[in-house]
Amino acid sequence: MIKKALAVLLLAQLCTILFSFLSVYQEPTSLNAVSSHYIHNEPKELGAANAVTAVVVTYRGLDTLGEVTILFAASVVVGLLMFLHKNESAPRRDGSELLKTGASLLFPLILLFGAYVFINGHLSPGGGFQGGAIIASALMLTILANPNRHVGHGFFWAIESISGFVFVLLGIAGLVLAGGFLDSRVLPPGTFGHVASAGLIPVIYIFVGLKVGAELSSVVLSLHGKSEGGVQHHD
Amino acid sequence: MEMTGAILLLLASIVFLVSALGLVRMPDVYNRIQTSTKATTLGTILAMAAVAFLHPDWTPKLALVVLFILLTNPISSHVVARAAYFKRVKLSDRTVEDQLKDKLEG
Amino acid sequence: MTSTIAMTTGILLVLIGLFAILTQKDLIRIIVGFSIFDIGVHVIMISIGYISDATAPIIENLSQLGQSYVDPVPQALVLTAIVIGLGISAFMLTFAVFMFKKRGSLDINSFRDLKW
Amino acid sequence: MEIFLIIFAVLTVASALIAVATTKKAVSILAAGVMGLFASIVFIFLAAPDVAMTEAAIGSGLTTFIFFFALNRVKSDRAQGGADD
Repeated sequence: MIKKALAVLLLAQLCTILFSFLSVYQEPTSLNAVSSHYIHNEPKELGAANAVTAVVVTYRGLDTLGEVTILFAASVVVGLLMFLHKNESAPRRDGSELLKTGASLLFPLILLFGAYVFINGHLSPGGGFQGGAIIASALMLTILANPNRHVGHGFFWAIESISGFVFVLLGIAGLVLAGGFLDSRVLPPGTFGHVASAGLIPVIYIFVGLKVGAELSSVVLSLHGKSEGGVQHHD
Repeated sequence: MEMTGAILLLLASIVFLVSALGLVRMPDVYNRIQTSTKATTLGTILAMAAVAFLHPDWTPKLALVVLFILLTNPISSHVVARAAYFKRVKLSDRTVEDQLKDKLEG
Repeated sequence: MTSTIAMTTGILLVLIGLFAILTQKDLIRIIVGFSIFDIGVHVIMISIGYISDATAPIIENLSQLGQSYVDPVPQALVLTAIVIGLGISAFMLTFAVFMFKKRGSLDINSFRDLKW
Repeated sequence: MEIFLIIFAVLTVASALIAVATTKKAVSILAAGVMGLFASIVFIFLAAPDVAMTEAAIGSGLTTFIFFFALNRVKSDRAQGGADD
Protein backbone atom coordinates (compact mmCIF):
# COMPACT_ATOMS: atom_id res chain seq x y z
CA MET A 1 0.00 0.00 0.00
CA ILE A 2 2.79 2.40 0.90
CA LYS A 3 4.46 1.47 -2.39
CA LYS A 4 1.35 2.57 -4.28
CA ALA A 5 1.20 5.85 -2.35
CA LEU A 6 4.87 6.53 -3.15
CA ALA A 7 4.26 5.79 -6.83
CA VAL A 8 1.31 8.19 -6.90
CA LEU A 9 3.43 10.88 -5.21
CA LEU A 10 6.23 10.40 -7.74
CA LEU A 11 3.81 10.53 -10.65
CA ALA A 12 2.19 13.69 -9.25
CA GLN A 13 5.59 15.37 -9.24
CA LEU A 14 6.30 14.20 -12.79
CA CYS A 15 2.83 15.41 -13.81
CA THR A 16 3.55 18.90 -12.42
CA ILE A 17 6.87 19.09 -14.24
CA LEU A 18 5.48 17.89 -17.56
CA PHE A 19 2.41 20.14 -17.47
CA SER A 20 4.51 23.15 -16.53
CA PHE A 21 6.59 22.44 -19.64
CA LEU A 22 3.37 22.15 -21.61
CA SER A 23 2.06 25.50 -20.33
CA VAL A 24 5.07 27.35 -21.75
CA TYR A 25 5.19 25.35 -24.98
CA GLN A 26 4.50 27.39 -28.08
CA GLU A 27 3.73 25.78 -31.37
CA PRO A 28 6.36 26.71 -33.98
CA THR A 29 5.07 28.68 -36.95
CA SER A 30 7.72 27.55 -39.41
CA LEU A 31 10.06 24.61 -39.86
CA ASN A 32 13.57 24.67 -38.40
CA ALA A 33 16.57 24.85 -40.73
CA VAL A 34 17.21 21.11 -41.08
CA SER A 35 13.61 20.13 -41.80
CA SER A 36 13.16 23.05 -44.15
CA HIS A 37 16.23 21.91 -46.06
CA TYR A 38 14.87 18.36 -46.22
CA ILE A 39 11.44 19.46 -47.45
CA HIS A 40 12.52 22.06 -49.99
CA ASN A 41 15.64 20.49 -51.50
CA GLU A 42 14.67 16.82 -51.30
CA PRO A 43 12.31 16.75 -54.36
CA LYS A 44 15.01 18.15 -56.62
CA GLU A 45 17.92 16.24 -55.05
CA LEU A 46 16.37 12.81 -54.62
CA GLY A 47 12.98 12.98 -56.31
CA ALA A 48 10.90 11.17 -53.68
CA ALA A 49 7.37 12.51 -53.21
CA ASN A 50 7.15 11.27 -49.60
CA ALA A 51 9.61 13.31 -47.55
CA VAL A 52 9.42 10.90 -44.59
CA THR A 53 10.68 8.09 -46.80
CA ALA A 54 13.55 10.24 -48.04
CA VAL A 55 14.52 11.04 -44.44
CA VAL A 56 14.28 7.41 -43.31
CA VAL A 57 16.11 5.87 -46.25
CA THR A 58 18.72 8.44 -47.24
CA TYR A 59 19.22 11.38 -44.92
CA ARG A 60 18.97 9.25 -41.77
CA GLY A 61 19.86 5.94 -43.43
CA LEU A 62 22.30 4.96 -40.69
CA ASP A 63 19.45 5.16 -38.17
CA THR A 64 17.53 2.64 -40.24
CA LEU A 65 20.57 0.35 -40.40
CA GLY A 66 20.89 0.50 -36.61
CA GLU A 67 17.18 -0.08 -36.22
CA VAL A 68 17.11 -3.24 -38.32
CA THR A 69 20.18 -4.41 -36.41
CA ILE A 70 18.35 -4.01 -33.09
CA LEU A 71 15.35 -5.85 -34.52
CA PHE A 72 17.67 -8.61 -35.73
CA ALA A 73 19.24 -8.94 -32.28
CA ALA A 74 15.80 -9.02 -30.64
CA SER A 75 14.54 -11.71 -33.00
CA VAL A 76 17.70 -13.79 -32.51
CA VAL A 77 17.39 -13.65 -28.72
CA VAL A 78 13.67 -14.44 -28.82
CA GLY A 79 14.37 -17.41 -31.09
CA LEU A 80 17.25 -18.61 -28.89
CA LEU A 81 15.35 -18.41 -25.60
CA MET A 82 12.31 -20.08 -27.10
CA PHE A 83 14.52 -22.80 -28.55
CA LEU A 84 16.08 -23.47 -25.13
CA HIS A 85 12.63 -24.10 -23.67
CA LYS A 86 10.86 -26.48 -25.93
CA ASN A 87 7.15 -26.09 -25.77
CA GLU A 88 5.27 -29.32 -25.30
CA SER A 89 1.72 -28.07 -25.31
CA ALA A 90 -1.11 -30.28 -26.41
CA PRO A 91 -2.19 -30.03 -30.07
CA ARG A 92 -4.60 -27.16 -30.48
CA ARG A 93 -8.06 -27.31 -32.00
CA ASP A 94 -7.81 -27.06 -35.76
CA GLY A 95 -9.33 -24.13 -37.60
CA SER A 96 -12.59 -24.70 -39.41
CA GLU A 97 -12.72 -25.49 -43.11
CA LEU A 98 -14.00 -22.00 -43.94
CA LEU A 99 -11.09 -20.37 -42.11
CA LYS A 100 -8.50 -22.63 -43.75
CA THR A 101 -9.85 -21.98 -47.25
CA GLY A 102 -10.18 -18.27 -46.59
CA ALA A 103 -6.66 -18.07 -45.20
CA SER A 104 -5.13 -19.85 -48.16
CA LEU A 105 -7.12 -17.54 -50.47
CA LEU A 106 -6.13 -14.39 -48.60
CA PHE A 107 -2.46 -15.23 -48.00
CA PRO A 108 -1.18 -14.29 -51.50
CA LEU A 109 -3.45 -11.23 -51.58
CA ILE A 110 -2.04 -9.93 -48.29
CA LEU A 111 1.51 -10.62 -49.49
CA LEU A 112 0.72 -8.67 -52.67
CA PHE A 113 -0.65 -5.78 -50.60
CA GLY A 114 2.48 -5.76 -48.44
CA ALA A 115 4.66 -5.66 -51.57
CA TYR A 116 2.50 -2.83 -52.94
CA VAL A 117 2.94 -0.87 -49.72
CA PHE A 118 6.71 -1.05 -49.75
CA ILE A 119 7.19 -0.58 -53.48
CA ASN A 120 5.09 2.61 -53.37
CA GLY A 121 6.81 3.85 -50.22
CA HIS A 122 8.42 6.83 -51.93
CA LEU A 123 5.14 8.07 -53.43
CA SER A 124 2.44 7.53 -50.81
CA PRO A 125 2.27 6.83 -47.07
CA GLY A 126 3.80 3.45 -46.34
CA GLY A 127 7.14 1.81 -46.82
CA GLY A 128 9.35 -0.99 -45.68
CA PHE A 129 8.30 -1.14 -42.03
CA GLN A 130 4.58 -1.14 -42.76
CA GLY A 131 4.95 -3.59 -45.62
CA GLY A 132 7.05 -5.90 -43.45
CA ALA A 133 4.42 -5.81 -40.72
CA ILE A 134 1.71 -6.65 -43.27
CA ILE A 135 3.75 -9.62 -44.54
CA ALA A 136 4.23 -10.86 -40.98
CA SER A 137 0.48 -10.57 -40.37
CA ALA A 138 -0.16 -12.68 -43.49
CA LEU A 139 2.04 -15.38 -41.97
CA MET A 140 0.15 -15.00 -38.69
CA LEU A 141 -3.15 -15.62 -40.48
CA THR A 142 -1.89 -18.96 -41.81
CA ILE A 143 -0.49 -20.11 -38.47
CA LEU A 144 -3.76 -19.16 -36.77
CA ALA A 145 -5.70 -21.14 -39.36
CA ASN A 146 -3.43 -24.21 -39.07
CA PRO A 147 -2.13 -24.08 -35.50
CA ASN A 148 -0.64 -27.58 -35.59
CA ARG A 149 1.32 -27.26 -38.80
CA HIS A 150 5.08 -27.19 -38.60
CA VAL A 151 6.63 -24.05 -40.11
CA GLY A 152 10.41 -23.95 -40.42
CA HIS A 153 12.55 -20.96 -39.55
CA GLY A 154 15.21 -21.56 -42.18
CA PHE A 155 13.44 -19.82 -45.04
CA PHE A 156 12.98 -16.63 -43.02
CA TRP A 157 16.57 -16.64 -41.83
CA ALA A 158 17.75 -17.00 -45.44
CA ILE A 159 15.60 -14.06 -46.63
CA GLU A 160 16.67 -12.02 -43.62
CA SER A 161 20.40 -12.56 -44.19
CA ILE A 162 20.28 -12.02 -47.95
CA SER A 163 18.28 -8.79 -47.74
CA GLY A 164 20.39 -7.45 -44.88
CA PHE A 165 23.54 -8.16 -46.90
CA VAL A 166 22.11 -6.47 -50.01
CA PHE A 167 21.04 -3.48 -47.90
CA VAL A 168 24.59 -2.91 -46.67
CA LEU A 169 25.97 -3.50 -50.21
CA LEU A 170 23.62 -0.82 -51.60
CA GLY A 171 24.82 1.51 -48.87
CA ILE A 172 28.44 0.90 -49.87
CA ALA A 173 27.49 1.41 -53.54
CA GLY A 174 26.21 4.84 -52.51
CA LEU A 175 29.52 5.47 -50.76
CA VAL A 176 31.51 4.55 -53.86
CA LEU A 177 29.36 5.90 -56.69
CA ALA A 178 27.64 8.91 -55.06
CA GLY A 179 28.02 11.24 -52.10
CA GLY A 180 27.99 8.99 -49.05
CA PHE A 181 26.75 5.84 -47.27
CA LEU A 182 23.21 4.95 -48.43
CA ASP A 183 23.12 7.85 -50.86
CA SER A 184 20.34 7.09 -53.32
CA ARG A 185 21.68 9.09 -56.24
CA VAL A 186 23.38 6.05 -57.77
CA LEU A 187 20.50 5.70 -60.23
CA PRO A 188 19.08 8.76 -62.03
CA PRO A 189 16.14 10.41 -60.20
CA GLY A 190 13.68 9.83 -63.05
CA THR A 191 10.29 11.50 -63.46
CA PHE A 192 8.87 12.91 -60.25
CA GLY A 193 5.85 10.94 -59.08
CA HIS A 194 6.44 7.71 -61.03
CA VAL A 195 7.10 4.30 -59.46
CA ALA A 196 10.53 4.00 -61.10
CA SER A 197 11.91 7.25 -59.75
CA ALA A 198 13.84 8.61 -56.79
CA GLY A 199 17.01 6.72 -57.64
CA LEU A 200 17.83 3.88 -55.26
CA ILE A 201 15.14 4.66 -52.64
CA PRO A 202 12.53 2.07 -53.79
CA VAL A 203 15.22 -0.62 -54.14
CA ILE A 204 16.58 0.03 -50.64
CA TYR A 205 13.08 0.12 -49.19
CA ILE A 206 12.18 -3.22 -50.82
CA PHE A 207 15.10 -4.86 -49.05
CA VAL A 208 14.30 -3.11 -45.76
CA GLY A 209 10.73 -4.39 -46.14
CA LEU A 210 11.86 -7.98 -46.77
CA LYS A 211 14.27 -7.83 -43.83
CA VAL A 212 11.71 -6.39 -41.40
CA GLY A 213 9.05 -8.81 -42.64
CA ALA A 214 11.35 -11.83 -42.14
CA GLU A 215 12.43 -10.64 -38.68
CA LEU A 216 8.88 -9.98 -37.46
CA SER A 217 7.75 -13.32 -38.92
CA SER A 218 10.46 -15.18 -37.06
CA VAL A 219 9.58 -13.36 -33.81
CA VAL A 220 5.94 -14.36 -34.28
CA LEU A 221 6.89 -17.95 -35.10
CA SER A 222 9.20 -18.23 -32.08
CA LEU A 223 6.58 -16.93 -29.68
CA HIS A 224 3.89 -19.11 -31.21
CA GLY A 225 6.02 -22.11 -30.43
CA LYS A 226 5.18 -24.63 -33.13
CA SER A 227 8.47 -24.14 -34.92
CA GLU A 228 11.79 -25.95 -34.97
CA GLY A 229 12.64 -27.37 -31.59
CA GLY A 230 8.99 -27.79 -30.63
CA VAL A 231 7.14 -31.07 -30.82
CA GLN A 232 6.78 -32.32 -34.35
CA HIS A 233 3.16 -33.00 -35.21
CA HIS A 234 2.32 -35.09 -38.19
CA ASP A 235 -0.84 -33.91 -39.88
CA MET B 1 -22.78 13.61 -58.58
CA GLU B 2 -22.01 15.09 -55.18
CA MET B 3 -25.68 14.85 -54.23
CA THR B 4 -25.70 11.09 -54.93
CA GLY B 5 -22.54 10.68 -52.87
CA ALA B 6 -24.03 12.59 -49.96
CA ILE B 7 -27.23 10.54 -50.03
CA LEU B 8 -25.23 7.29 -50.11
CA LEU B 9 -23.13 8.48 -47.19
CA LEU B 10 -26.29 9.26 -45.22
CA LEU B 11 -27.67 5.79 -46.01
CA ALA B 12 -24.39 4.23 -44.88
CA SER B 13 -24.52 6.05 -41.57
CA ILE B 14 -28.15 4.97 -41.08
CA VAL B 15 -27.09 1.35 -41.66
CA PHE B 16 -24.27 1.76 -39.13
CA LEU B 17 -26.75 3.22 -36.63
CA VAL B 18 -29.06 0.23 -37.07
CA SER B 19 -26.11 -2.08 -36.56
CA ALA B 20 -25.14 -0.33 -33.34
CA LEU B 21 -28.75 -0.53 -32.18
CA GLY B 22 -28.73 -4.27 -32.89
CA LEU B 23 -25.57 -4.64 -30.83
CA VAL B 24 -27.44 -3.26 -27.82
CA ARG B 25 -30.78 -4.95 -28.43
CA MET B 26 -29.87 -8.52 -29.35
CA PRO B 27 -29.96 -11.13 -26.58
CA ASP B 28 -26.69 -13.10 -26.98
CA VAL B 29 -23.26 -13.07 -28.64
CA TYR B 30 -24.28 -14.95 -31.77
CA ASN B 31 -27.17 -12.63 -32.65
CA ARG B 32 -24.95 -9.63 -31.98
CA ILE B 33 -22.37 -10.99 -34.41
CA GLN B 34 -25.15 -11.35 -36.98
CA THR B 35 -26.29 -7.75 -36.74
CA SER B 36 -22.85 -6.20 -36.51
CA THR B 37 -21.28 -8.12 -39.39
CA LYS B 38 -24.10 -7.96 -41.91
CA ALA B 39 -24.90 -4.32 -41.29
CA THR B 40 -21.28 -3.18 -41.25
CA THR B 41 -20.55 -5.00 -44.51
CA LEU B 42 -23.44 -3.21 -46.23
CA GLY B 43 -22.58 0.09 -44.54
CA THR B 44 -18.94 -0.04 -45.61
CA ILE B 45 -19.89 -0.88 -49.18
CA LEU B 46 -22.33 2.06 -49.24
CA ALA B 47 -19.70 4.39 -47.79
CA MET B 48 -17.14 3.26 -50.38
CA ALA B 49 -19.70 3.83 -53.17
CA ALA B 50 -20.31 7.31 -51.79
CA VAL B 51 -16.58 8.07 -51.83
CA ALA B 52 -16.40 6.72 -55.38
CA PHE B 53 -19.06 9.28 -56.38
CA LEU B 54 -17.23 12.10 -54.60
CA HIS B 55 -13.75 11.21 -55.94
CA PRO B 56 -14.23 9.31 -59.23
CA ASP B 57 -10.50 8.70 -59.79
CA TRP B 58 -10.25 6.57 -56.62
CA THR B 59 -12.77 4.01 -57.93
CA PRO B 60 -10.38 1.06 -58.65
CA LYS B 61 -8.83 1.20 -55.19
CA LEU B 62 -12.27 1.46 -53.58
CA ALA B 63 -13.44 -1.58 -55.57
CA LEU B 64 -10.46 -3.51 -54.18
CA VAL B 65 -11.35 -2.38 -50.66
CA VAL B 66 -14.93 -3.62 -51.13
CA LEU B 67 -13.67 -6.96 -52.47
CA PHE B 68 -11.35 -7.33 -49.48
CA ILE B 69 -14.14 -6.55 -47.01
CA LEU B 70 -16.46 -9.01 -48.74
CA LEU B 71 -13.78 -11.69 -48.34
CA THR B 72 -12.63 -10.99 -44.80
CA ASN B 73 -15.72 -9.87 -42.91
CA PRO B 74 -17.69 -13.17 -43.08
CA ILE B 75 -14.58 -15.21 -42.24
CA SER B 76 -13.74 -13.10 -39.20
CA SER B 77 -17.31 -13.17 -37.87
CA HIS B 78 -17.42 -16.93 -38.41
CA VAL B 79 -14.19 -17.36 -36.46
CA VAL B 80 -15.41 -15.16 -33.61
CA ALA B 81 -18.67 -17.11 -33.38
CA ARG B 82 -16.83 -20.44 -33.45
CA ALA B 83 -14.41 -19.35 -30.74
CA ALA B 84 -17.31 -18.17 -28.61
CA TYR B 85 -19.10 -21.50 -29.12
CA PHE B 86 -16.10 -23.57 -28.11
CA LYS B 87 -15.52 -21.30 -25.10
CA ARG B 88 -19.09 -22.34 -24.14
CA VAL B 89 -20.68 -18.90 -24.21
CA LYS B 90 -24.33 -19.57 -23.50
CA LEU B 91 -26.92 -19.31 -26.22
CA SER B 92 -30.01 -17.22 -25.63
CA ASP B 93 -33.03 -18.91 -23.98
CA ARG B 94 -35.10 -18.40 -27.10
CA THR B 95 -32.76 -20.38 -29.35
CA VAL B 96 -34.66 -23.24 -30.93
CA GLU B 97 -31.95 -25.15 -32.78
CA ASP B 98 -28.25 -25.85 -32.25
CA GLN B 99 -27.05 -27.75 -35.29
CA LEU B 100 -23.37 -27.68 -34.35
CA LYS B 101 -24.13 -29.41 -31.04
CA ASP B 102 -26.11 -32.11 -32.82
CA LYS B 103 -23.25 -32.61 -35.23
CA LEU B 104 -20.58 -32.78 -32.52
CA GLU B 105 -22.59 -35.25 -30.44
CA GLY B 106 -24.02 -37.34 -33.23
CA MET C 1 -4.25 24.15 -29.98
CA THR C 2 -4.16 20.80 -31.79
CA SER C 3 -0.63 20.11 -30.66
CA THR C 4 -1.54 21.08 -27.07
CA ILE C 5 -4.41 18.57 -27.00
CA ALA C 6 -2.23 15.86 -28.49
CA MET C 7 0.59 16.60 -26.10
CA THR C 8 -1.78 16.40 -23.12
CA THR C 9 -2.92 13.00 -24.40
CA GLY C 10 0.68 11.87 -24.68
CA ILE C 11 1.57 13.06 -21.18
CA LEU C 12 -1.48 11.32 -19.72
CA LEU C 13 -0.55 8.10 -21.52
CA VAL C 14 3.02 8.35 -20.19
CA LEU C 15 1.72 8.83 -16.65
CA ILE C 16 -0.74 5.92 -16.93
CA GLY C 17 1.98 3.67 -18.34
CA LEU C 18 4.44 4.60 -15.59
CA PHE C 19 1.76 4.02 -12.96
CA ALA C 20 1.17 0.54 -14.37
CA ILE C 21 4.91 -0.21 -14.46
CA LEU C 22 5.37 0.93 -10.86
CA THR C 23 2.35 -0.64 -9.21
CA GLN C 24 1.42 -3.82 -11.07
CA LYS C 25 2.59 -7.18 -9.75
CA ASP C 26 2.17 -9.31 -12.83
CA LEU C 27 4.96 -9.32 -15.45
CA ILE C 28 2.65 -9.33 -18.46
CA ARG C 29 0.72 -6.37 -17.08
CA ILE C 30 3.98 -4.50 -16.53
CA ILE C 31 4.81 -5.06 -20.20
CA VAL C 32 1.34 -3.77 -21.18
CA GLY C 33 2.16 -0.66 -19.12
CA PHE C 34 5.42 -0.37 -21.01
CA SER C 35 3.65 -0.42 -24.37
CA ILE C 36 1.22 2.28 -23.18
CA PHE C 37 4.22 4.39 -22.09
CA ASP C 38 5.79 3.80 -25.51
CA ILE C 39 2.75 5.06 -27.43
CA GLY C 40 2.53 8.10 -25.14
CA VAL C 41 6.12 9.07 -25.97
CA HIS C 42 5.35 8.64 -29.68
CA VAL C 43 2.32 10.96 -29.46
CA ILE C 44 4.41 13.62 -27.70
CA MET C 45 7.19 13.40 -30.29
CA ILE C 46 4.81 13.69 -33.24
CA SER C 47 2.96 16.63 -31.69
CA ILE C 48 6.27 18.51 -31.26
CA GLY C 49 6.66 18.41 -35.04
CA TYR C 50 3.11 19.61 -35.74
CA ILE C 51 2.50 23.04 -37.26
CA SER C 52 -1.01 24.51 -37.48
CA ASP C 53 -2.67 24.40 -40.91
CA ALA C 54 0.25 22.46 -42.39
CA THR C 55 -0.23 19.33 -44.49
CA ALA C 56 1.46 15.93 -44.31
CA PRO C 57 4.99 15.93 -45.80
CA ILE C 58 3.95 14.31 -49.09
CA ILE C 59 4.62 16.51 -52.09
CA GLU C 60 2.14 15.90 -54.89
CA ASN C 61 3.85 17.99 -57.55
CA LEU C 62 6.86 20.23 -57.69
CA SER C 63 4.86 23.46 -58.08
CA GLN C 64 3.43 23.10 -54.55
CA LEU C 65 6.72 23.51 -52.75
CA GLY C 66 5.86 26.89 -51.22
CA GLN C 67 3.06 25.31 -49.14
CA SER C 68 3.78 24.65 -45.45
CA TYR C 69 4.41 21.08 -44.34
CA VAL C 70 4.78 19.49 -40.93
CA ASP C 71 8.21 18.41 -39.74
CA PRO C 72 9.22 15.05 -41.33
CA VAL C 73 12.14 14.29 -38.97
CA PRO C 74 10.12 13.36 -35.82
CA GLN C 75 7.84 11.24 -38.01
CA ALA C 76 10.83 9.31 -39.35
CA LEU C 77 12.20 8.83 -35.84
CA VAL C 78 8.85 7.59 -34.50
CA LEU C 79 8.53 5.26 -37.49
CA THR C 80 11.68 3.43 -36.41
CA ALA C 81 10.78 3.73 -32.71
CA ILE C 82 7.50 1.87 -33.19
CA VAL C 83 9.25 -1.09 -34.83
CA ILE C 84 11.92 -1.13 -32.11
CA GLY C 85 9.12 -1.01 -29.52
CA LEU C 86 7.68 -4.20 -30.98
CA GLY C 87 11.08 -5.88 -30.84
CA ILE C 88 11.58 -4.85 -27.22
CA SER C 89 8.08 -6.00 -26.26
CA ALA C 90 8.72 -9.41 -27.81
CA PHE C 91 12.03 -9.58 -25.99
CA MET C 92 10.47 -8.75 -22.61
CA LEU C 93 7.63 -11.20 -23.18
CA THR C 94 10.15 -13.91 -23.96
CA PHE C 95 11.90 -13.19 -20.69
CA ALA C 96 8.56 -13.27 -18.89
CA VAL C 97 7.80 -16.72 -20.35
CA PHE C 98 11.35 -17.81 -19.47
CA MET C 99 10.93 -16.64 -15.86
CA PHE C 100 7.60 -18.42 -15.69
CA LYS C 101 9.17 -21.69 -16.82
CA LYS C 102 11.97 -21.34 -14.26
CA ARG C 103 9.89 -20.21 -11.27
CA GLY C 104 6.33 -21.22 -12.08
CA SER C 105 4.92 -17.79 -11.43
CA LEU C 106 4.60 -14.38 -13.07
CA ASP C 107 4.26 -12.46 -9.79
CA ILE C 108 7.26 -10.22 -9.21
CA ASN C 109 6.96 -10.69 -5.45
CA SER C 110 7.97 -14.32 -5.87
CA PHE C 111 11.32 -13.42 -7.46
CA ARG C 112 13.55 -12.91 -4.45
CA ASP C 113 17.01 -13.48 -5.91
CA LEU C 114 18.17 -9.89 -5.63
CA LYS C 115 16.65 -9.31 -2.17
CA TRP C 116 18.51 -9.99 1.02
CA MET D 1 -12.18 19.69 -36.35
CA GLU D 2 -10.70 19.97 -32.88
CA ILE D 3 -13.77 18.44 -31.27
CA PHE D 4 -13.07 15.18 -33.13
CA LEU D 5 -9.47 15.23 -31.96
CA ILE D 6 -10.67 15.75 -28.37
CA ILE D 7 -13.10 12.81 -28.72
CA PHE D 8 -10.37 10.48 -29.95
CA ALA D 9 -7.88 11.72 -27.37
CA VAL D 10 -10.40 11.00 -24.59
CA LEU D 11 -11.06 7.54 -26.06
CA THR D 12 -7.31 6.82 -26.17
CA VAL D 13 -6.82 7.79 -22.53
CA ALA D 14 -9.96 5.90 -21.49
CA SER D 15 -8.82 2.66 -23.12
CA ALA D 16 -5.40 3.08 -21.51
CA LEU D 17 -7.14 3.43 -18.15
CA ILE D 18 -9.18 0.29 -18.83
CA ALA D 19 -5.96 -1.56 -19.71
CA VAL D 20 -4.45 -0.60 -16.36
CA ALA D 21 -7.52 -0.95 -14.15
CA THR D 22 -9.07 -4.22 -15.30
CA THR D 23 -8.49 -7.44 -13.40
CA LYS D 24 -8.42 -9.79 -16.41
CA LYS D 25 -5.18 -10.05 -18.35
CA ALA D 26 -6.88 -10.72 -21.70
CA VAL D 27 -9.06 -7.59 -21.34
CA SER D 28 -5.95 -5.59 -20.47
CA ILE D 29 -4.10 -6.74 -23.60
CA LEU D 30 -7.14 -6.08 -25.82
CA ALA D 31 -7.61 -2.61 -24.34
CA ALA D 32 -3.96 -1.82 -25.07
CA GLY D 33 -4.53 -2.87 -28.69
CA VAL D 34 -7.65 -0.69 -28.96
CA MET D 35 -5.62 2.17 -27.50
CA GLY D 36 -3.09 1.69 -30.32
CA LEU D 37 -5.89 2.02 -32.90
CA PHE D 38 -7.22 5.23 -31.33
CA ALA D 39 -3.68 6.60 -31.08
CA SER D 40 -3.23 5.95 -34.81
CA ILE D 41 -6.33 8.11 -35.45
CA VAL D 42 -4.73 10.83 -33.29
CA PHE D 43 -1.62 10.55 -35.51
CA ILE D 44 -3.80 11.17 -38.58
CA PHE D 45 -5.06 14.39 -36.95
CA LEU D 46 -1.42 15.38 -36.44
CA ALA D 47 -0.79 15.04 -40.22
CA ALA D 48 1.36 11.90 -39.89
CA PRO D 49 -0.18 9.22 -42.16
CA ASP D 50 3.04 7.17 -42.26
CA VAL D 51 3.17 6.88 -38.50
CA ALA D 52 -0.56 6.13 -38.36
CA MET D 53 -0.15 3.20 -40.75
CA THR D 54 2.79 1.82 -38.79
CA GLU D 55 1.00 2.19 -35.49
CA ALA D 56 -2.14 0.48 -36.80
CA ALA D 57 -0.21 -2.41 -38.36
CA ILE D 58 2.45 -2.95 -35.69
CA GLY D 59 1.34 -1.25 -32.48
CA SER D 60 -2.18 -2.58 -32.43
CA GLY D 61 -1.98 -5.61 -34.72
CA LEU D 62 1.23 -7.54 -34.19
CA THR D 63 1.83 -6.45 -30.58
CA THR D 64 -1.59 -7.73 -29.47
CA PHE D 65 -0.97 -11.08 -31.12
CA ILE D 66 2.49 -11.42 -29.60
CA PHE D 67 1.06 -10.70 -26.15
CA PHE D 68 -1.63 -13.33 -26.68
CA PHE D 69 0.92 -15.92 -27.82
CA ALA D 70 2.97 -15.30 -24.67
CA LEU D 71 -0.14 -15.43 -22.48
CA ASN D 72 -1.15 -18.68 -24.19
CA ARG D 73 2.24 -20.28 -23.45
CA VAL D 74 2.01 -19.28 -19.80
CA LYS D 75 -1.57 -20.53 -19.51
CA SER D 76 -1.00 -23.88 -21.23
CA ASP D 77 1.98 -24.55 -18.94
CA ARG D 78 -0.05 -23.66 -15.89
CA ALA D 79 -2.79 -26.08 -16.98
CA GLN D 80 -0.22 -28.84 -17.49
CA GLY D 81 1.43 -28.22 -14.13
CA GLY D 82 -1.97 -28.45 -12.46
CA ALA D 83 -2.58 -31.82 -14.10
CA ASP D 84 0.76 -33.17 -12.92
CA ASP D 85 0.34 -32.24 -9.26
